[in-house]
Amino acid sequence: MKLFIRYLNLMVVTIFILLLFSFILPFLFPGDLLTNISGISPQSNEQRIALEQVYKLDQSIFHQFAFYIESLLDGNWGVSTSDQSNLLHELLLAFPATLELVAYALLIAVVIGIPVGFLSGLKNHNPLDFSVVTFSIVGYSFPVVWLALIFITIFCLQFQWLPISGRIDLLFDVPTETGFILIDIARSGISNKADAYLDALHHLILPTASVAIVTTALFIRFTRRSIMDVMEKDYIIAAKSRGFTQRQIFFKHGLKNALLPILPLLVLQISTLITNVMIIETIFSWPGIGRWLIQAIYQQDYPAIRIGMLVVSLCVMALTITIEFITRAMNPARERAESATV
Amino acid sequence: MALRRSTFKSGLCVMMITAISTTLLGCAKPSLNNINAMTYCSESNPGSFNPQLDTSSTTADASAHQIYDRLLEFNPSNGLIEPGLASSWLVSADGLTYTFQLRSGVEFHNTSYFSPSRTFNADDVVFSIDRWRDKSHPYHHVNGGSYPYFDSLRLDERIKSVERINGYRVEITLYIPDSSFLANLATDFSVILSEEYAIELMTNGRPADLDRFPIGTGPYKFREFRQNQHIRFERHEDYFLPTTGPQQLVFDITNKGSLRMAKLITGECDAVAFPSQSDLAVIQEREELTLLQKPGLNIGFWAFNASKAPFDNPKVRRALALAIDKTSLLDAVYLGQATRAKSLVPSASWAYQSTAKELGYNPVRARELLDEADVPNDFTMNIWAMPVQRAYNPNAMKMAQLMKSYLADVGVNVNIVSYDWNIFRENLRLGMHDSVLIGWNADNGDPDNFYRPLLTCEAIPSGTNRAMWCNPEYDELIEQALLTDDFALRTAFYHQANKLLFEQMPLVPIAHAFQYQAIRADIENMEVNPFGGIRFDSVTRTKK
Amino acid sequence: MQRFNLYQEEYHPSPLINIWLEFRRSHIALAGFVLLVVFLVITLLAPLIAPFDPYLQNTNAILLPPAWEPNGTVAHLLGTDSLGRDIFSRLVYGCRTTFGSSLLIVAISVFIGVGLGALAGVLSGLRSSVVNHLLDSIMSIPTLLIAIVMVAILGTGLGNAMMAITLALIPQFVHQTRTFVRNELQKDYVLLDRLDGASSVRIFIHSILPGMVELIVVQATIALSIAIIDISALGFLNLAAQDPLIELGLSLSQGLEVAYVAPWLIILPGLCIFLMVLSVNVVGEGLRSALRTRLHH
Amino acid sequence: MALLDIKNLTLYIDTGSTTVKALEKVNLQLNEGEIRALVGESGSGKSLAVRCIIGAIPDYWSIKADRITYQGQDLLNMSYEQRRQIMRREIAVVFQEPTSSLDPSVTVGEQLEESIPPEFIDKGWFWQQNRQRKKIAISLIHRVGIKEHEQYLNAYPHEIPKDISQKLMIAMALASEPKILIADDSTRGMESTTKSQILRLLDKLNKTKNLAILFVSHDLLAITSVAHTMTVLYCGQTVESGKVKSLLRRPLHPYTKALLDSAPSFQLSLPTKSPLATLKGTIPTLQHLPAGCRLGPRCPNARKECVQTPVPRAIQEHTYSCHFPLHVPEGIAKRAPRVSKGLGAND
Repeated sequence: MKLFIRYLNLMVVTIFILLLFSFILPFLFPGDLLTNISGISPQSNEQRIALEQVYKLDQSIFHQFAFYIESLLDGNWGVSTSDQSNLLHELLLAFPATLELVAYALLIAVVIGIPVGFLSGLKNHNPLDFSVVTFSIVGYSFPVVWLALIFITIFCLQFQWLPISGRIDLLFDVPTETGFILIDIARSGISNKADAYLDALHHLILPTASVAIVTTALFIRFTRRSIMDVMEKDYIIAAKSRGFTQRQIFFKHGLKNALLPILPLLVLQISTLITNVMIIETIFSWPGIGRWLIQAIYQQDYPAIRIGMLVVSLCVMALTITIEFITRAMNPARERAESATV
Repeated sequence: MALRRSTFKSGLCVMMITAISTTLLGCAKPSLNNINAMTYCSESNPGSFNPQLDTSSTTADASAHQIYDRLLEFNPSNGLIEPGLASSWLVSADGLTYTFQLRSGVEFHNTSYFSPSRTFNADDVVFSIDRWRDKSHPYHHVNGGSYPYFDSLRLDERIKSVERINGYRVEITLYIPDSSFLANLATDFSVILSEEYAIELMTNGRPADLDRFPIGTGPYKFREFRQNQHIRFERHEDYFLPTTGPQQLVFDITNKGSLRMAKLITGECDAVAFPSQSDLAVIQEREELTLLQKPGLNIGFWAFNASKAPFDNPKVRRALALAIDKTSLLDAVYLGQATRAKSLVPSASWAYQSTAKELGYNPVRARELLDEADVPNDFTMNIWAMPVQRAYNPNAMKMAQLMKSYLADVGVNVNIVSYDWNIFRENLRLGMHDSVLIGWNADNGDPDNFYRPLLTCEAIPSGTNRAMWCNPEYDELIEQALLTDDFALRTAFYHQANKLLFEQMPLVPIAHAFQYQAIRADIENMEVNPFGGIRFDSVTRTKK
Repeated sequence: MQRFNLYQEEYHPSPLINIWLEFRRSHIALAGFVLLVVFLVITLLAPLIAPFDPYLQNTNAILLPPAWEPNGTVAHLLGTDSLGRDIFSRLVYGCRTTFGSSLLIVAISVFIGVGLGALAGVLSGLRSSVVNHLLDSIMSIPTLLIAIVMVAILGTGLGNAMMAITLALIPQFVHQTRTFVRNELQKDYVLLDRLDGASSVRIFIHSILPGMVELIVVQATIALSIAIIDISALGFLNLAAQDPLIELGLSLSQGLEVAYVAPWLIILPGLCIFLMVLSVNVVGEGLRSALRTRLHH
Repeated sequence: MALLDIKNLTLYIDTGSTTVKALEKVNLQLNEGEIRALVGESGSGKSLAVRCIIGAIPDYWSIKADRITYQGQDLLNMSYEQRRQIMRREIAVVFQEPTSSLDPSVTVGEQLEESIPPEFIDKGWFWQQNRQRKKIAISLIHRVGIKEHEQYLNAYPHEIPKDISQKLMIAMALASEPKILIADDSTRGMESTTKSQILRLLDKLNKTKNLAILFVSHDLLAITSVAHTMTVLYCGQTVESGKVKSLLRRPLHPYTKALLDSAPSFQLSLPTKSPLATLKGTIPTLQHLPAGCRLGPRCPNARKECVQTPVPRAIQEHTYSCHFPLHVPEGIAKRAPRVSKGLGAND
C-alpha cells in the first residue's frame, strides 16, 4: 500500500511538472506570444487587446496558469496557426493512429521477441542460438529510417506487393470514429468491407514490420541475457538437484525470475519504439501524431507542438510509471535500488 | 506436466502460421481500380478553396477547375476564348461596355453543409466580381481581404460598374478600353461563387466558411479536407456539361516529389503533380505509366529584391546575372527539358521576341561591375529557393546550390533559405528576401498576363511582383499596350518593355519549361493544360 | 600461456589487460573493434582521406554510378550525386559529422550524468529519491519529442539537435551511477575511507569511480549507438544538420529525391550508418561479455 | 554393496586458456546408513565433487572416472532421464548457501510443496490434493524442528533467517524420502547453538530413517560428533579415508595430522600459550599444482620419491596415499596392500 501512495504522488508530481513545462513553452517559442498561445494571429490592435483579455495575458502568471489548466480540462485546446483547425479534434484523429502502430509492434515484439529470447538463452551455443544472436545484434543496430527505405524499394517498387503510404487506400471512404482503422472499418457502413480490411492490412504490414524488427531484436537480447544469468543461479541448480525436468525448472523458476529484472528495461524500449514510430510515420505518410508534429515544426505551428508534446509525454509517462509500479508490486524480493543492468 | 510441454510447442507453431499467412496475404493485391474513382497526388496544401484569394497554382488546382466555373473558358488546344457560364457576349464599339448572356438551368452544388434553392443567375456574377472589386462589399475583408491577381492588374479601378440587366444578362462597363479584360475573365482566378450561400453564411455569422467549405457550379463537389493528408471530391451529378469523369476524386497531398513518383509506380496515385526532371526517363521506360507533355506558357526566373540595397543598383543586378552560367543550370536542373528564356514571354505566345538581347556568362566582367558598385569581396546574400516543385523550376534547391558555387567564384557568399510553401509566399510578400528563385505560370494566352502581374508597381502590395521593382516608364509602356487590340502595335510596346527590362535587369529570366503530366497507362483523355492546372471532368479509366 | 618464472608469485594481468585478452578471444568483437577504429580514423582525418572537396560541383559528371557499375569511373569511386559532387568524400565528411557529434554527445552526457548521479547517490533522503524518480520519468520521454521541442525553441541546427539528444541520454547515466554509488556506499571499504577522514568527493573519486569505469564504458557504447541513430534520424527529418553541413541522415533524405535514377544515393549513406552502429554494438556486446566473465571468475 | 561408489574420479575444467585437473583420482564409498564426512580446506574441491556426483555440471567441465555407481547403476553414462529419476527419489542435496538456494520470487511453502513427489499424493480433486500436500509439508517442517509453520510457509526466502532456511532446505530434501543425503557444508557460518541443532537433526534422521549422509565440511568438531567414517581431500586428491576414531588416534598422512593439529580442542596435552602447529605455505592455485603428491612442497617430511603421485594403500579399511606414512615403520608401509583399481577392497 505504501508503494501505491509513493507511486501515486510520483505520478502527480510528474504530471504537474509536465503541465508547468508545457505552460512555459509559448514564452520560449520565438514569435509573438499571443499567437503561440491562441493560434490566432491578431489582424488589428483592438483584436489583440480582446484576445489578451480572453487569454488573461494581462493578469498575473498564476491566473494564466489556472486559465491554461482550466482550458485544458474543458477541451478547448486552442487552434493551430496554419489552418485554424481545432487541436483537440486533430489530436483525437492523429494519436490513435500512432497508438495503433505502437500496439501492433509491441505485440509482435512481445509475442515473438520474448519466447525466442528464452529459447536461445536456454539452448545455448548451438546453431539456433548463434543465428538468433546475429539477428538480434543486426536487428537493433539497423537505423529504422534505412530499414523502411529498403522495405519500400523491395516490397513496394520492385515487387509492387504492398502500398507505400497512408493507412488505407483513400478511395475507401471510411469515417474515422475511434481512430483505430480496423475498428473504424468494422463500424463503418461501407459496402466492400472485406476489401477494406484486406487493404488496411496491406497498408499495415510494412510500417509495423520496420518498427517491430528493432524492438523485437532488443527484447530478444534482454531476455536471452537475463535467462542465461538466471539459469546459473544456485536455486536453479538446487531445483535441478531435486530432479525437475528442464522445462519444469524453466516455467516454475526461470521465467518469473528472468522477466522481473528486465521489465523496467522493456518499458524503456517503449519510448524508443514511439520515437521510431514517429519517424516511420513521415516515411510511410501514416497520419499519426509523429507526422503531425513534424509538419507542425515545418509550418512553425507552435500551439500544435505545445499540445502534441504535452499529450504524448503524458501518455508515455503514465504508461512507464504504471508498469514500473506493477513490476515493483509483483516482485517482493527486489530491494528498492536493484535492477538488472543491460 | 505433459500439458505444459505441449503449450510451449503449440505456441511456437501458431506463431509460425501467423507469420507465413501475413506474407501470403501480401501477394493478393486487392484490385481497386474497378471502383469508379481516381486519386491525384498533389504537391502541397491549398491556401484556401477560393482562387481569388491567392495565386498559387496548388490552390487553383484544388478549386478552380474542380469546384468552380468561369464566365469564359480557354480552349486548351488553341488557347482561344470560348463560352463558359456566359453562353455569348457582346463588346461595344468603343470597347468600354461588355454585355454577357448567361446560361440558364446551371445547378449549384448540393452538399451536406448547403443546399441551393435556385439555379445560377446574374446575381452570382455581380456578387463574385463585386466581392474583389468593391472595398465596401460585406465579403471584401472576409479571409484577409487581399486579391493578389486582381490587385496586381488594378482591375478594380478599371471597372466602372457591373449591373444586372435581367435574370440572365450582365453588363460590365470600364473606364478605359482593356484588350486583355476578356482573357482575364477566363483565368482561373475569376470564378463564380454562389451569392445565396454567401448570404446564408453571413446570416449564420460564419462568413469565413465561404472559402473553406466552397460551393460552386463546377464538375466536382467538395466533401472533406484533412490538412497535409487528403481532399475528397464527389461528382456534381447535374453538371450542365456532359461529364465522364470519375464518381469519386481524391487529392492525396504528398510533399516529396520522389514519394509521389513511388506512389505512381505502385498505383496508389493515378496522376502525379510536377514529376521531377530526373524521373521523366523512368516514366518513359515503364509501360504502365505514360508521360504527356506540351510546351508550357511559363517562365522560371531569379528575381532580386530591388527595394533592398545593394540590389536597387542595376549594375549589381547585372553583375550577378553575368556571374551565373544559364546553360549549365538548364542541363543540371531541367536536364535539357526546357528552352532558354531570353525575356519574359515564351515562344508559344504571339508577343515572343526572338531577337531579344541576353546576357552571357562572364564572371570577370561580373567582378569588375561588382567592384565598380563597391560591393565588398566577401559580400553575403541569401537566395530563397521555393520548397515545392513547379514546371518552371522542378528543383529550386538544387538550382540554388549550383548558383551558390558560381557566385562563390566571383566572391559572393550565398546562404540558401527555404520555408513551408504557404509561409514562404507570405514572407516573400513582406519582402524579407534578397533574391528568390521562383517563376510564373500564365493564366491566359495574353502576354499582359506576364508583364503586368510580375513587374508593375501595383503588383508589389499584392505580392506577385517578387522583384519589388517599380519603374513608371515600364508601367506606362504596359498601359499603352492594353489600349489597342492590334497585335502588331501591342507587340511593339512589349519589345520596348523587353529592352527596358534588359537594361534594368530586375529579374534574370532562366527557362520556359515544358508542362508535364505523368499518369497511369489506363487513364484516358487527360489533357495537359499549357496554363497549368488539371481537369478531371472528361477523364476516364479503361477497364482492364 | 604457461609462462615459466622462477619466482613464486603468479603473473596476474591487470584488470584492463585481462578484459582486453578476454575481448580479443571473440573474433566478431575484434572485427567490430577494427571497424570502429576505421570510423574513428575517418572522423579524425576526414580532410586527408576525402579525394575531392565535398562541395566541388562538376556539372558534366552528374549522377555517375559507383565504379563497379558499367558506366562508373574509378575517379569517383562511389559515383557522384545530382550536383556532380563526389559521393565518397561526402560520405567521409558525413561520417565525420555524424560520428564526431555522437562522440561529443556521449562525452558530455557521461560527464554530466556521472556527476549528477554521484551527487544524487551521495545525498540520500527525500531529495535524491525525488531527483531519481523525476529523471527516470524524463528518461521515458521519446528523444524525438525532446528534439522537436528543442528545434521549435532554438530553431533547426546540428547544435540544437545535439543538445536535445544529450538531454535525453543524461538520465540513463544518472540512474546507473546513482544506483552504483548507493550500492558501494553500503560497502565496508567506503566506511574505512570515511573513518580515515576522507571527504565524500575524495571517496567518490578514489574508491568508487575506478570500480565504475567499466560499467560506464559499457553504458557509453549503448548511448553512442542510440546517439548515432538519433542524429541520423533527425538529420533525415532535416531537424538537425542543415544543408551546407554534410551529414549521413541528411544525405539519405537528399538522395531520396533521385531514388529511382540513382538508388546508390540511398543505399550508401544508410550502409555507413548501419556499419557504424553495428560496430559500436558489437564492441559493446564484446566488452559486456568480457566484463561478465572477468567478474565471474 | 556400497550405496555410492566413486573410483578414480578426475575432473577437467577448461578455464579459457588452459584445462586444469580440479579433482584427481578421487575415491569415495558410502554404505547404507553410514555418515561419511568429506573433509578438506576450503578450495580443495569438496563442492566440486558434490556437483560431479549430482551431475549438475556446466558444459565446460568434463569428468573421467572408472566408476560412479549408485546401487550398482553406473551414474556416468546413464541417460539424462534415468539419472533425473534417481536424483528425484534416491539422492537429495542440501547446498551451502541456504538463502540463495531458494527461489526469491516464490513463497517457501510453495517450493516445499513443489518438491513433494506426486506419488505420495493419492488421487482426488485438485483441492483435496492441495490440502494433502499442505498437510505433508507441515509434517515435514515439524520434523525438522520448526514450530510456527504458518508464519514461515507463506513467507518469502529473503524474509526468513538463515538457520530456518537451512532447516527448510533439509525438509525439502527429505520430502522425497531419499536414501542418500548430501549436506554440502550446511553448518557453515552458523553459531554453535544452531549448528548443534542441525547436527543432532542429521544424526536423528540417520538413526531413524537409516539415511546415508555425505557430510561435506571443514569443521572438524562437527564431524567428530556425527560422522562414522571420514575422507580427507587435499587439492582434489583423496589423501586419507577411514573410520573417524582410527584417523583421530593415528593419522597416517602428514596432511591429516596437520589438519588435526590445527584444531586445538583435539590436543589435550597442549601447553597454554604455545604457538599452534600450522602447515607452512598456502594452497597452490589450480593453474600451478605441483607434480606428484600435491602436498609436496608443504610436507614436513617430503623426500625425493614424493615427486611421483603416491598410490593409495590400505591398512584394515584405513586407506592413505603417501610414500612415508606416519606411525608406520618403513617395511610395513611398503608391503601394505594397494587399493588398486579392480580389487574393490572393502574398507
